[in-house]
Amino acid sequence: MNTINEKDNLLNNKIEYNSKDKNFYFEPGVIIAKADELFSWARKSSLWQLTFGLACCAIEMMSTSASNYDFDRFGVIPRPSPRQADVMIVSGTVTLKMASRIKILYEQMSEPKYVISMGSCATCGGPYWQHGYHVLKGVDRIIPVDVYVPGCPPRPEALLDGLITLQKKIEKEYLLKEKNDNKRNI
Amino acid sequence: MTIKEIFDLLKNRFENIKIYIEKFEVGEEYIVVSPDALKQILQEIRNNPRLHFDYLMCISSVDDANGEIKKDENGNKIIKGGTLSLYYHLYSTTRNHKIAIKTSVDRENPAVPTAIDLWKSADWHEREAFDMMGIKFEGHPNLKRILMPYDWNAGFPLRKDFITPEYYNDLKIPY
Amino acid sequence: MMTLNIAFVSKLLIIPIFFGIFVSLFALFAVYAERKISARVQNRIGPNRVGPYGLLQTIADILKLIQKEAPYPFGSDKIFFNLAPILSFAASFVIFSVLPFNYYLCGLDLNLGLIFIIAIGGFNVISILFAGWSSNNKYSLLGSMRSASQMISYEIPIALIFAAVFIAFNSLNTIDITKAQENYFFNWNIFGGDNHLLKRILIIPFSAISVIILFIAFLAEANRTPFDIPEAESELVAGFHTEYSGIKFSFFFLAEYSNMFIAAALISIIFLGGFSSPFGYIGSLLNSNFIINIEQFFWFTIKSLSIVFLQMMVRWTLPRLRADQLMNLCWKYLIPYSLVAVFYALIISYI
Amino acid sequence: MMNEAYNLEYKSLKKEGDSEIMILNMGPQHPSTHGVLRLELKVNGEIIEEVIPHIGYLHRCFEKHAEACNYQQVIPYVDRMDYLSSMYNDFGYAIAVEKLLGIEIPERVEYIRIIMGEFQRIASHLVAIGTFGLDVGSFTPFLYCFRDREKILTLFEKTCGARLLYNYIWPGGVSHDLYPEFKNDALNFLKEFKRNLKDLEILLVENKIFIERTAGIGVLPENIAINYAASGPMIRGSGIPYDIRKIEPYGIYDRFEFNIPVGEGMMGKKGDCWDRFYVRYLEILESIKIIEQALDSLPDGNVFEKLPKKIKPKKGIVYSRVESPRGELGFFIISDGSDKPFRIKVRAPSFVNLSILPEIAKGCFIADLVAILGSIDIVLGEVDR
Repeated sequence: MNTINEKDNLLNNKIEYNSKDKNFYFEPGVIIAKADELFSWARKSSLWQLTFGLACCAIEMMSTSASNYDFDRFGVIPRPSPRQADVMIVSGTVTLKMASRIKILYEQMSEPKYVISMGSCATCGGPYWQHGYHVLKGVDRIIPVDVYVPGCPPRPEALLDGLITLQKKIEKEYLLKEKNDNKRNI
Repeated sequence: MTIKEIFDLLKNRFENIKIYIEKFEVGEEYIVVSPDALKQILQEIRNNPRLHFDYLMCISSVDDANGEIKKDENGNKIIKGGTLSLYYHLYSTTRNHKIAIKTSVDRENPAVPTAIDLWKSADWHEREAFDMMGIKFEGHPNLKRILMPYDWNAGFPLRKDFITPEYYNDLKIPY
Repeated sequence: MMTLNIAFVSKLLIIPIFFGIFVSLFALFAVYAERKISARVQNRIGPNRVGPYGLLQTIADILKLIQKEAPYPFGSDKIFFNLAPILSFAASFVIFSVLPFNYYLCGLDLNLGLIFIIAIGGFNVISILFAGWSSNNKYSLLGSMRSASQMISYEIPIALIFAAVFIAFNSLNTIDITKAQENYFFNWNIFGGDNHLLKRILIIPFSAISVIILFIAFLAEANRTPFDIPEAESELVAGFHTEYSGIKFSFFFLAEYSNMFIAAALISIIFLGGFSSPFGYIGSLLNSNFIINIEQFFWFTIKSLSIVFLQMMVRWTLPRLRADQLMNLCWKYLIPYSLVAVFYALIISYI
Repeated sequence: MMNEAYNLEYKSLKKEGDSEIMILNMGPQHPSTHGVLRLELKVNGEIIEEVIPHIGYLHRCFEKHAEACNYQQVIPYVDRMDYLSSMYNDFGYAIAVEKLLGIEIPERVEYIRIIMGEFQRIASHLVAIGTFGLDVGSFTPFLYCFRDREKILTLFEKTCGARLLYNYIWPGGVSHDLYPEFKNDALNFLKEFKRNLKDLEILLVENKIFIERTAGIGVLPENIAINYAASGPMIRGSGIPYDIRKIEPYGIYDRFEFNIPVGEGMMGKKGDCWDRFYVRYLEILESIKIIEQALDSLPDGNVFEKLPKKIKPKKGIVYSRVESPRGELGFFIISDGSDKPFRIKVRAPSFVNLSILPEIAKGCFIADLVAILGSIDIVLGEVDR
């Protein structure tokens, strides 16, 4: 985990800045870091989930947002329209007929968006990997996935753990840099 | 009424049609009918007041895989000839008795008259039989694929010699 | 002519700033309260991970909505697409200028207070029509058509009840109505206002009917369940704000909550005696005007918040009406009853 | 490329020639389609002229897998078909295979299967009632139903270790015996559950707006119900007492006395959405009666004695049907003597019940279509298999 020692370098100023470096001005100084952490905290603690259940994992997702394992504690509200949703929880088997719809839905979601691939069906085709002629072997073949939750269907606690892993991942993101190059290896 | 009585009733009702009862070592027996006489038999068991089968439970299509196996150009096996068979399971809500009727159609161009005008529930069952096995039902209003994507042209999945295509619209299928 | 003395100018500055802070604070609080109340009703725990007891939840929501990308849907009408959220929030924000919080913070001293409110209420309809039309989406078009018909038809019972109130309590100015119900709760209009016993007995049924009609009509105005048909989640994905995201969506979100507060405030002004306290002002014993103002503000918000709480409870217990049932509820029941209320008010005004 | 499939599918949407009719697409992702079902509506204003359901978005090739696995390996796939009542799928499949094998089941296993099956029926009906309330707009009953369902799931979890897909009932027996204090756990739950049903009754059954939204809508007359081979609460809502547990008793259902609730059109016409909902509600009460009778006459014995290690039935064909919470679930199995089934065709109740939707949803509002779809209570895993 290189986050800790990087902060030490920052404090006792070991990193040499050369002005020709592209993101010279965007190196996370004290002020920018604070603003970034605030925005990451806001993005992390109010992930709005797109109501989007495919198969058996959708029932487990429903019981996660029901009374016993409350999704609302983490600030997750189910939003029906992709425009207002932040996280798309792909819960269930992705079939070929459904693949083009998921791609369109992912593109309709507005920008800081994340994907949790819930269950082994969405991750790698699950029990249908061998003879599933109509099953897409994993949703990461069509959309980038942030967190994979194992299990068939995963228990609600596993989904909550997946959500917390996604929140940790969002904490480490920097808003000011472009999205792809600031995904540090966690 | 047991299946024997129904069979005898149908037998003397239609002398010229060749129908017989078939039974394996285990399980139920069922009446076998040739495809061209199927429509008459179905109409008869639906409208005859003593039979009155008004509830079509299920139409199942089976690939008997009894043709001879050949190798096509890139090595996977193809079944030529042989038959595909259809099982009609019916029930009568008033007489409370059940029946199963089997017809077998040859594999190359399987065609069976539709049963939609007798039972509306045959609509989706027949579309699924067409989608999975490729059995055409003459007279069916919109015989399209029901489960597979509409532009799926890689054959009929449930046939024994179905080869999973490599790509479907640039989506890799095999694992 | 308005004399430009210091008091007036200072009032001109302080009041808008105060209302701006109050509305945003109320919206933050109301969104959090709604989620906690709905959680309690459904016996689960509301947001409690974000900040102590989840208090920072709404701040996190607003901050996240700022960062969200707000795309224009394909082929959408950009001007109206942006104008709709601003108009809907501005409409509900302008109405605050007529609501008297206490002697000092009472914005406009309009003699046509209630008529002004109905007039501004019309802006909501336009803003939802803009939103529905400009987002080039069949669902939002359907949602906005439904909401236009709903809000227009529910403004009629409100207008009739305001007329009846005008006849019965012989004033349209919100401040005069509140002043007429000063000191001691049995002077409130719900208990017959401060007039002799016979008239009081006559006014109580009138107040009862019109409170219920007003409450129902305001629920429909603010698109709250059981009338939340324009943004019916289960039928029209998200109704007129399907295509909105980011800060534009948060404007619609805040507009809905400030509409709720306005509805509650109006009911408390007309029937529960606005900012008058039930047991007389302590400030009047120490005869310092400043404490009276604080008390009045306190009582006004307490009454309004209790009605807001009632609206939230209604949302989480009742299912949703269908569009045509909603219409015949308004035209066959609410409007005839409010006509009866108007005639009844005529009779009262003679006694 | 990818969007050929998309354009081909939406070719019918493109030609909106007639200005009066608007084609609305309740797409695969919609809050109230209970999963991935696409409804193509021809709408004139708010009135629906025609509904065309497009299914197949969750076709997971069950029958192909059934031909490639042996009889015990097929059970997990049978679970995943109707994932809301997977215990009853196993029950149906086990009975079909036992007919092929022709083996006798110990008494205790029969009782365990009835108890588990009826608990699964309560859990499945609770989800059906909860989502039906959600479609009509009230959120709270959904969470009350899920709260009670969680208690049933803990009972299942303690016996067979899984919450939703159990792989519990095997041909010839059960995978685990009941844990020791299953009996009084279940009795406590039933006692408390009866109290909880009271507030569900107040919230939904006697709610004026709910009755107004569902009574007299989506009426399914008797002859159409039989012609379309509807089953389960769909057909019983229209007044026909067609319940396989009574007509063709399987397992030991003939030892218990329970009656079949039938829709009488109390609130609106006979066979409308409210009747189907109320039949499901009464069936929960019936299931409680069955479980209580089965629990107090639960014999003890060894559960694993008749469990076959290798299942190799002789050549034969069998069609056995069971009364699953959604309707008549039929298993048509052809065995060719090997340990792999030659062909399994499943008669899924939701598949047939859904084909009735275009018939009863003609001429209603969009809001009613959502209520009708909720009252049919489909599960897409079973529709698409």
